[in-house]
Amino acid sequence: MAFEQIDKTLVTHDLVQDLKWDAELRAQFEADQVSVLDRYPLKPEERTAIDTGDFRKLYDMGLHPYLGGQLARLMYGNAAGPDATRAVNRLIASLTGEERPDDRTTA
Amino acid sequence: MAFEQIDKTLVTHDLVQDLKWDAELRAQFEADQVSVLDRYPLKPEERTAIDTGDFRKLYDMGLHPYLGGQLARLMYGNAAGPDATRAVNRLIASLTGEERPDDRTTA
Amino acid sequence: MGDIVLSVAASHAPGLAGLYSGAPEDTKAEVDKMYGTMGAEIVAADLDVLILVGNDHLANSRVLEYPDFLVGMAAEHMGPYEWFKPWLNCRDYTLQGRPEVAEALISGMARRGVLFVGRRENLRYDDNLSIPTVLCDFDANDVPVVPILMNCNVPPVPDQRQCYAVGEALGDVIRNDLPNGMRVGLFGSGGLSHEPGGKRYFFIDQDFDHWFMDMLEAGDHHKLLNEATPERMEESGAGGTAELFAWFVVLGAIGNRPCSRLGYTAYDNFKCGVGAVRWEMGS
Amino acid sequence: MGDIVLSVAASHAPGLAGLYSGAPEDTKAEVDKMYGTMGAEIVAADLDVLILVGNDHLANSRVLEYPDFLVGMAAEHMGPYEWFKPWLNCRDYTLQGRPEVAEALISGMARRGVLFVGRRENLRYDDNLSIPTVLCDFDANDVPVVPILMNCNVPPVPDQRQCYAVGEALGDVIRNDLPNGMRVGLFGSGGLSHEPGGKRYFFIDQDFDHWFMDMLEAGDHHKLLNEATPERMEESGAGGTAELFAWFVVLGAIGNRPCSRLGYTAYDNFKCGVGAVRWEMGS
Ligand SMILES: [Fe+3]
Ligand SMILES: [Fe+3]
Repeated sequence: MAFEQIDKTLVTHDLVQDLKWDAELRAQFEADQVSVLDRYPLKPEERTAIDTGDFRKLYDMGLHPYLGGQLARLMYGNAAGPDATRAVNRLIASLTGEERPDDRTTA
Repeated sequence: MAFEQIDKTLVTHDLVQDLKWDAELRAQFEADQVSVLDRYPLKPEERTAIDTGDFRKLYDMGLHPYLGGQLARLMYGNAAGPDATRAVNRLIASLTGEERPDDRTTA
Repeated sequence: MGDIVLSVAASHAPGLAGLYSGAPEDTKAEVDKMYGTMGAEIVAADLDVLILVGNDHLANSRVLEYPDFLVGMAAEHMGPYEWFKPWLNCRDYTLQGRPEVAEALISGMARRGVLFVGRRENLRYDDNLSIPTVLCDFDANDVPVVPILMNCNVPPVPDQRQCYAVGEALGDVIRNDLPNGMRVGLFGSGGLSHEPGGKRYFFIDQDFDHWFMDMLEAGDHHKLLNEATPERMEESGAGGTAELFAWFVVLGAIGNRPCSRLGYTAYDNFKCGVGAVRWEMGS
Repeated sequence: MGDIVLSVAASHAPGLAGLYSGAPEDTKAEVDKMYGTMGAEIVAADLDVLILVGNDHLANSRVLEYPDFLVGMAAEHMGPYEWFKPWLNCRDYTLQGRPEVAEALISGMARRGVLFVGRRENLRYDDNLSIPTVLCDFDANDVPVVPILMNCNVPPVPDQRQCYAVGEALGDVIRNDLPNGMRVGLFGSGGLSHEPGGKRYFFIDQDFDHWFMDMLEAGDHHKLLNEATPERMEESGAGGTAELFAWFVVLGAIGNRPCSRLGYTAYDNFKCGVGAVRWEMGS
C-alpha cells in the first residue's frame, strides 16, 4: 500500500469518521448496517466492498489504511485483546487473500 | 495597522463570524446586544471596547481589520449605499480619532 | 491533458454591484467594458470548467482554523451568502460545479506537496465569486465553475512566491491530470489596491495599481516576484491589496504569456482600485 | 525567554496499555523502565509546560480538511476519547492545559510563517496523548500540557525537513516569545516502525528502529535529514513509521544535543517497535 494511492475524496472516510464521532450512529450501524450505509453517497463498488468486507478493494479505491483499520474494528470488534486481534486478522486476510486464524499475532 | 498585529486568538473574531453565520443570533444582537456579548469569554477591555464602539482599542488588541469592518456593519448598517457608508465612516472615525460625517466617501 | 485556453484576472469590489448605480458615467462605462469583455471571451472560450481563485474573506473558516486554499467541491454553487446580500445588492445565482475536477485538483495538488482543503457543501460566497458571476454573466451562460478560496490576510499568509509555486503545481495538475482535451479557464479574482476595514478604507493607490499592471504587461515575472512583496502590498492597502496573490496563482499556472489590461477605474466609493487583465493563451 | 529543560521522545502504541498485561515479562520490564524513567525525569524537571507533539491519527479533522498541526488550546485536556477507550483500556485522565502558551505558540509560529491551527475545545485524544499520560503519570503529577497533534499520514505529509524546520521555528518561539524563565519540556510522541491498518499490520522492522535510534545517538542531523525520508519510513511500515516526523519537530527545536536511548522492545502483539530516547539539555 503506497500512501500515494490514498484518495482523499473517498466517501468511506466520512463514514468511518462519523462512526467514531457519533455513538448513536455507531449503535445504528451495529443494529442495522444497511440503513446507515444507505445514507452515504458511496460509489456502487465502494458500497459492495463494504457490504462484503472486501478491504483489498477499498484500499485499491483509495481508502486510507488507518481508517481501514478502524473500519475493521467497527465491523469486527474494537476492544483490546482477542476482539481487536480478530478484527486485525480479518483485515489482513482480506488484504493479502490468505486464510488467517482470528488469534494470530505474528507476520 | 500592520497585519502582523492581528491576534488570531481574540474572541471577538468568533463573535463576528457567528453573527455573520447565524441569522438568529444576529437578530438577538440587534434586539439586545448585551445578552449576546455576555455569552462570549471576552476580556474586560475587549468587552468595553465593543460596548463603546472603540475600534481603535479593538485593533490595538489584535482584531482583524476585515472582521472589524464587518463588526462595524453589524453595528451600524450592512446595506450597500448610505447605510454601509455610515458604518465605514464611524469605523474610520474611531480608528483615526477624527470627526467624520456619516456620508463622506473620500480620504 | 487539460488545456488552459483562457486566463483573466480582475477586481471584485462589492460596490461594483451594490454601488454601481450611483457611480459616474465614465466609471460605469469602464466597468461595463472590462467585465463585458471578459464575459464575452469566457463564453466564446466554450469552457469545460472555469477555475476561479480568490480571497475567502474569512467567510468559510474560523481565524484559528483558516486554511490556505479551500476548494468548492459542490455540484452547484449558490450565492451570494445570505449575510452578504444587502451589502452586495446583486441577483441570486446558481452555478454548475464540477465535483470531479475539484477532486482531481485536491488529489493532484496533494501528490505535488500542496494542501488544497476541500468541502463538499456549498461554500459561503461574497464578492469573490458573486461579482465576477453577475458582471460576466456566468449564471446566464451556464459557465461551470470550480472556486478556490484562499487566504490573503490571515497570518501566516502565503506570499507572492508561494502563490506562484502553488500556481505552477496547479498548472501541472491541469495539464497532466485532467482529462484529455478539457478546456480550462482561469480567473484570478481580487485586488487591486484597497484597505477594507482599515483607517484608509477609502484609499485607492492608483500609482501602485498602474505599476502592478504595467509589470504584468511587461511580463517580467522575476521582477514581479522580487518587488510585489507582502510589504509592498500592505503599503498600498493593508489586508486588501494582497488579494493580488490570487493573480500570482494564475501567473504560476500559465507561465510567461503576453498580458494586456482590459481597463481600470478608481472611484472612491468603490473603496478599491478596479482593473482587469487578460493573458494571451495562444491557440 | 523560555528554557527547554527536558526533551524526550517515545512510542505510543495503544497495546502498551490495552495489551500490557498479556505481554512477556521482559517486555513489561523494558516498558516500565523506559516510561518510568521519562515519567520521573519529567516530574523532576518541574515543568511549567510540557509540549507534546504527536500524530493526530485522523481523530480531530476530516481527511478533506486535515491541517498539518493542530494545537489543543483547552484549559483542561480530558481523555481518552470515548471510542478509543475499549481499544486502549487505560484509565480516564484530566490534564491541566496552558491556553496562554497555546496562544503564544499559534501567534509566534504565524509570525514565523508556519500555520499552527488551534482549537479551544477539548480535542479527541487516542494513544498519542493517552499512552504517555498513563505510563508517565502526567495526571497524577499535575504536569501541565499543550498538545500539538500533527499530520503524519494524509497526503501531502510534511516531511522530515519540513518538520525539522517547523521545530526550529518552534524552538525560536519558546526561547523568544514565552515568559522569562518558563520551564518547557518537549515530548515527541509516536513511532517506531509499524503499519497500522496495512497488510503488514504485525510487522516490526527492528533493524530500522535500531538504525534510527543509532543515528539519533550519533547526532548527525545532516545524515538523518538526508536518509530518514518518507520513502524510507514507508518501507519500514507504511503510514505508521512516519510518526517519527514528530521527533524531527523536537530535533529542530533543540538542535544537536547528546541523545541516548532509554530502551527498546519489539513484541509482535504491540504491532509497533517500542522505544524511547532522551536528549541532554544541559543545565
Ligand atoms: Fe476582496
Ligand atoms: Fe500512532
